[in-house]
Amino acid sequence: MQRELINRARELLADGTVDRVLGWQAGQFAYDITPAVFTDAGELEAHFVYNEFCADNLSKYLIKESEKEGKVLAFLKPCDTYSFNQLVTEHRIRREHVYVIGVESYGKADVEKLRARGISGITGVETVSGMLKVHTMYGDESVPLNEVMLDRCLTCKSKKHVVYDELIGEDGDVVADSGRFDMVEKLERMTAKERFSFWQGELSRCIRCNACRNVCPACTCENCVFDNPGSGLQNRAARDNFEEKLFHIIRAYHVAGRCTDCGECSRVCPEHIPLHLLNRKFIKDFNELYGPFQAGEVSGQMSPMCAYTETADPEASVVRKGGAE
Amino acid sequence: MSVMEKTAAARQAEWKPKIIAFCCNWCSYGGADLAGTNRLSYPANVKIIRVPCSCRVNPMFILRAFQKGADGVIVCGCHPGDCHYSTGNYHARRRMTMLFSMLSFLGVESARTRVEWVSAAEGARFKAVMDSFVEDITRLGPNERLEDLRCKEN
Amino acid sequence: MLYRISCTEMDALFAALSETKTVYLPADREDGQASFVKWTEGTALSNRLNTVRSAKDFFFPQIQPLARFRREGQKIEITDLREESEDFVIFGARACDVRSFEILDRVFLADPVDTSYQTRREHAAIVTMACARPEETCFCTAFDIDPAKPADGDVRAYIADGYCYLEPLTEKGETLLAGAGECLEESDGAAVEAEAGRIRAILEKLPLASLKPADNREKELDVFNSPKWEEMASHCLGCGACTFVCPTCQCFDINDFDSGHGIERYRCWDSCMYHDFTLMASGTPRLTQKERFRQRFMHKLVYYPIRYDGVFSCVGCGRCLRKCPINMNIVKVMKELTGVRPAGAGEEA
Amino acid sequence: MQKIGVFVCWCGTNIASTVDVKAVAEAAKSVPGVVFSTDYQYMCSEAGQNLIKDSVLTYGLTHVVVCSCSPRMHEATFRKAVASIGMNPYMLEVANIREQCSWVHKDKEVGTEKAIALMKAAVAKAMLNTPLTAGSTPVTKRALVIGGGIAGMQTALDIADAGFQVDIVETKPTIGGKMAQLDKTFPTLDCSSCIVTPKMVEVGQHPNITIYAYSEVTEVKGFVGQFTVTIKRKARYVDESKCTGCGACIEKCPMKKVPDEWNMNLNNRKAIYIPFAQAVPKIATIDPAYCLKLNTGKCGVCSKVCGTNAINYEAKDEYLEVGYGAIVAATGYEMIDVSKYDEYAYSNSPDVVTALEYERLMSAAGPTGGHLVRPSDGKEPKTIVFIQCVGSRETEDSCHGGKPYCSKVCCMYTAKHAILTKDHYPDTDIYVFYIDVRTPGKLFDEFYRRAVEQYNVHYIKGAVGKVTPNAETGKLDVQAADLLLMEQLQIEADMVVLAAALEPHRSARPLATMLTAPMDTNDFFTEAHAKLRPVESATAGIYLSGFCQGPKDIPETVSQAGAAAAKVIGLLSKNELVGNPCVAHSDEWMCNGCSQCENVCPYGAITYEEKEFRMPDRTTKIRRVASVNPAVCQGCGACTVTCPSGAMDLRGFTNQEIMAEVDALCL
Repeated sequence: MQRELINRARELLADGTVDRVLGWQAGQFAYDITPAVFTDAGELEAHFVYNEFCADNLSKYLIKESEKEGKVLAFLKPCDTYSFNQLVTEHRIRREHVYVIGVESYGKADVEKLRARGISGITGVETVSGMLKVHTMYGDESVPLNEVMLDRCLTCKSKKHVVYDELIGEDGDVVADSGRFDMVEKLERMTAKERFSFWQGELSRCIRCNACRNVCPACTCENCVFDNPGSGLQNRAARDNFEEKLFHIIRAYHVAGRCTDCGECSRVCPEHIPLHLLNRKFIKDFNELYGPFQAGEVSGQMSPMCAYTETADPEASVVRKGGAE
Repeated sequence: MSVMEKTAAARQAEWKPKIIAFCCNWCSYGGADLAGTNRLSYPANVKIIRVPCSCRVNPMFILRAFQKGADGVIVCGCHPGDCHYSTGNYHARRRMTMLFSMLSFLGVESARTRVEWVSAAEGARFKAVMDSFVEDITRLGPNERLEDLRCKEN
Repeated sequence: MLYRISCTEMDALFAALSETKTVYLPADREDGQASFVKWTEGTALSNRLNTVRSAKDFFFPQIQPLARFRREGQKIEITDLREESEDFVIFGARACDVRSFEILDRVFLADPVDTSYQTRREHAAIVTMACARPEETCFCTAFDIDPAKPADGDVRAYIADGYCYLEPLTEKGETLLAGAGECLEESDGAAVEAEAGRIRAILEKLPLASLKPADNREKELDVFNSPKWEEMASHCLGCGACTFVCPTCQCFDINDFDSGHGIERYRCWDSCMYHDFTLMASGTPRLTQKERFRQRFMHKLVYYPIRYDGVFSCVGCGRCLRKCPINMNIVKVMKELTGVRPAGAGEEA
Repeated sequence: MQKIGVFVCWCGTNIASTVDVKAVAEAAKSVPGVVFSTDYQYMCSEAGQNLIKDSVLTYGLTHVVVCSCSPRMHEATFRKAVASIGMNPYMLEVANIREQCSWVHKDKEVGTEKAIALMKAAVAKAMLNTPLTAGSTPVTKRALVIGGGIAGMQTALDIADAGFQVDIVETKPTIGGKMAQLDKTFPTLDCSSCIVTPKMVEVGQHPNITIYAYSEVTEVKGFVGQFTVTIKRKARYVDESKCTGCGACIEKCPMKKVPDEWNMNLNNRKAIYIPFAQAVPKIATIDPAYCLKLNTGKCGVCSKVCGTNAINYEAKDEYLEVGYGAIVAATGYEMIDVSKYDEYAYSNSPDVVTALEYERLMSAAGPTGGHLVRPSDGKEPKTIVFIQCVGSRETEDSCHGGKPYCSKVCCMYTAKHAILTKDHYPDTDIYVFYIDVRTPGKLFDEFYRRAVEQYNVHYIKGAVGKVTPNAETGKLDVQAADLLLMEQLQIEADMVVLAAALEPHRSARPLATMLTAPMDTNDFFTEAHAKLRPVESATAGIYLSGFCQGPKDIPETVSQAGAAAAKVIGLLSKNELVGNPCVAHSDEWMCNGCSQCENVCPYGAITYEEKEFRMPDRTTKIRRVASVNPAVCQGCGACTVTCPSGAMDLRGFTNQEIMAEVDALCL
């Protein structure tokens, strides 16, 4: 796969279709991949990588990249294409400045899950027929890839590329039974008190590093309300547990209807807070209350947060029909 | 004892729910006025904030109210179809539904938040709504799950 | 003097220490990571190499209230919220984290002394745990830290052969262990020496074992003007994950919070990676992420050494290597600045 | 630095009996920012207003907070007062301590405590108030009236008489509307044509009125004072400037079998036609659905006989763009489709007719020349059954999904039909089945009683269950119930007349969308205020005339038409409009161009522009940013909440102001 991507990128650079290539660059170990822009074949050959750790959603970088002159080639995984469409909808990406190559992805590995299993001193990783062979300073370990995949990949909503100029590898389908709302449902079934203590436990770990916000392709404000002294919400760190909740509620609310459920927020959280559950709650509510909606499925869609129906929308009291207090 | 001292003393006495009601200028605020004109009494701990339309109510305002110690927040607007701006309350309905659902998801008691449609003609309804909301909140007790402890007077 | 206690009896040790002091130790969490918690009966010492957040929190917490202002009519009443710390023990910090305290000390204990930091430092006893299982992200040896035989802290500790070995390094350490009473037994150093030897052998094989920071004190401007910053910073998201997990990052902001009943002034961590870190009325002088990114690493690798005799403001704990959302980190920067490009790229996966 | 003055009103005893006003004024003194506070018996009185004004001048107040009755009552009064001494009126806030405090709380302690809280909230908001100035926009001195019925004509005439240019857009080839189709009018029984056709002529000849007949509005842009309307002039295939209306073409047209909608399709007309003799403009129109030339390419007779060469088969729809200051909707009504009421056999028998068809059958200009005969066999009917409320006043569970409202005119026109029928054919038996007979109106009940008492019309409170055409007798078997006598009735009728519900014209809904004017669920335009602004739409610059706002008869329509005209004249006589300063505005530096606000704006007040910005690093950058047209924005605030960065804010109700109120009230 990596070879194919490099070859195609070299061709497109050579024939002038694109001027730059946005992809992933290898790091010092197998897993520490960094997004990068490549401008010539030499750089591609030396540093371009596509492996089971290329998790970064590159679409957000296209905001800046597509502002520049010329055309940029972007490799997008199925989930990334949803974010891309959504950003085009929001006029944040100049579509005509991007050449999208959809790349196949069967799920990315989570190095944190390897570590949680006690695998440490990782020096190299290979994938052999669904098994992740991990070389460590303390010996080799073999783990089935699907046991250490990123949570978001385990509940993948779609393996389909919703936008591309060309595809490398197979295009998949929307996953009907992704089970991505299972955890949300589990929480919904709890009492309010249980939910409260669940979230209190999770959110109290938040260090307000803003990684979730800054990685989020839906968080593209010129100046976030949490950085703006005039907003009344500016805050550097949570002094009280109210502020932890405030930040995450408002953030989820602001991206509601625009969040494509790409899962980057949870992936990058240093404290492993399952932030995607907040976004998924909104997505689930939209689906149930206002009809199925998938942000980024098509560019130009109107967010259900901006829409309404006169008679079909339930009253807000519908919320009270949920679980016990 | 001066009224000032008395009111301070009354504040100390025992917990009384603090309710913030956002009322749209055209219907619900008028409904509240009508409740007044008709001398329909409702609990004094309901404090009204006038907004042009229920769609002006930002989730930020509601969270802010809870942060600052409100025990319940109610948003009142024109009945669906009657919005002065024609569509404001439809937007408000969705926005508040989503916000309240999220608050409930985080474990905040869902009865602490409400949306009610009260027309400028419904003074009696305004009173009834406020009575029932205050009753709900009184039953729930002080808001502890969504408050900022720094804002408690100590 | 060297003491030991069976690993199965650790609770007795913590209970004894807790009689006079609060004991904090790294404990495992459900998500497979560890963090410092206050010991209560049954809290087990984690085997994880490191906690998510560093131990600097004990002295330089993320949020610290400073003062409260109350206004009554025309009068303003000001209350100092800083308090004298109580005695506490940090049990099981790693050598890298403990070395970071020295780096923070140079800043916070220099004139004018940060009194809240100072009182916490004075009341803390630190038990430094040797690293039984260093990881690929470790590069403390680059900064002359010896995780096989930690030199910093009040007590140095090892876990080996089912025992926890404790060796006081300071008077405070001796007093601390003396307070542990009956549960400790004296021991010879054989097991400890063997363990240190075993660890050293591992350290030599670490992928970053050969990493050495370049002394660029003489080349401040050259490094500052290096064209490499542009590329290195080009994909930085501008979040503060690296800063907040870093044991040596020390920047803070002071804010006021109006509770309605009064105003609380507090300080909290800030990050030079944030776009508004240097925001002033006239705007910010660090216009793009390149300047912010450069600032962070210039500070750690050039400015701090210039100011403090060549000491780097990094302890090689590896947290930023693990936590950066895009895996850009100080090691990659150090390699770039010494002209070494990361290897291992470009092969067929 | 803010210097706030707080003025606490007693409102006689209205406030003072439940609120310790002195304590409120005293409490204000310790609120940061307040430099002066006092109380007075009637703050709204001249003396009270002077007290405010004097204090502003004496103490150099920058902001004023009045604790009094509802701002809905006297905010304008107090704002005017401070404006008179040069203070920006938006520096004033009102704390509602009467309707929302003293009148709803009985305990003085409680009332006082709450009044103090409300005062503090108002101070907190006032503290952040900034001077607001309304922008102004020029007014295009031309009005558009959509619909050329009696409502539209009257509105147009009144506006034109005041000296302003008016255009009428009418979808039909002629103006005149439904009234021109009526035979007589109740309760005076004067001839409808006789009174409406002179009006049509007056409109046609008025120097200030332009009629765009056979035309439609297809697009409306702009806002009050500055509308730009696209008018589609449907191809008549007859050059309006050449046609003299001589009728030669009609005479020679071979296509004779075109249902004549003017006569409710009771007879036929030609493919080229003038709806009726008095049509204005009197110009022939080719019906493209039936014209042989247009459909088959053969014929062309009309072109040959036309003396002025007015026929043009190549004509195309034309589009005009015209600027207007005001738009009046006068789209009128139509009858509901009664064919879904199977029980009345409308689709099965030509002798079951709607009231409007009956009107044409009675009319001297109608298909029968005014001779009342059964459409089926041309015989005079001897027994006629009138059924009231067909599709009106239906309840939610009714199976036909008719209208919940009363169509208002049916009771009276049915009495008219009965009287006229009896007048001409005294031996006719007439039955009227009604739910209620509603006759409020000048001389209305007298008229109805004449039908019952003088003309012996059988009014039966009851319902018709079924109308069955009887093939043998050629009559209609009407099965009905008399609800007063509680008995079943069988009537053998010659004709059945259905008083079908009237509904807003089908063109009203798409028009409302174009105008961004609110409508109710029945497709009636919603008035800006049900009592006080009945002829204005909530959308500024849009006015309502006639049935499109709600069911009404001719005199009511004419009165409303005049009222709408008066409002339009008031608008057009201004050279510029001063807007509402409490409008949304976008901070262009914070806007990221996502367009969400544009999606929720009900007025289309937000547009996006690509603008060049000089960035802090001294480069220039083209950014897409939102811009609010303050003349169009009505200040609802929908956009402010949809904007995640808070780039969009609402003047007069800013995020900060509202949060300051929240903070103060939560203390």
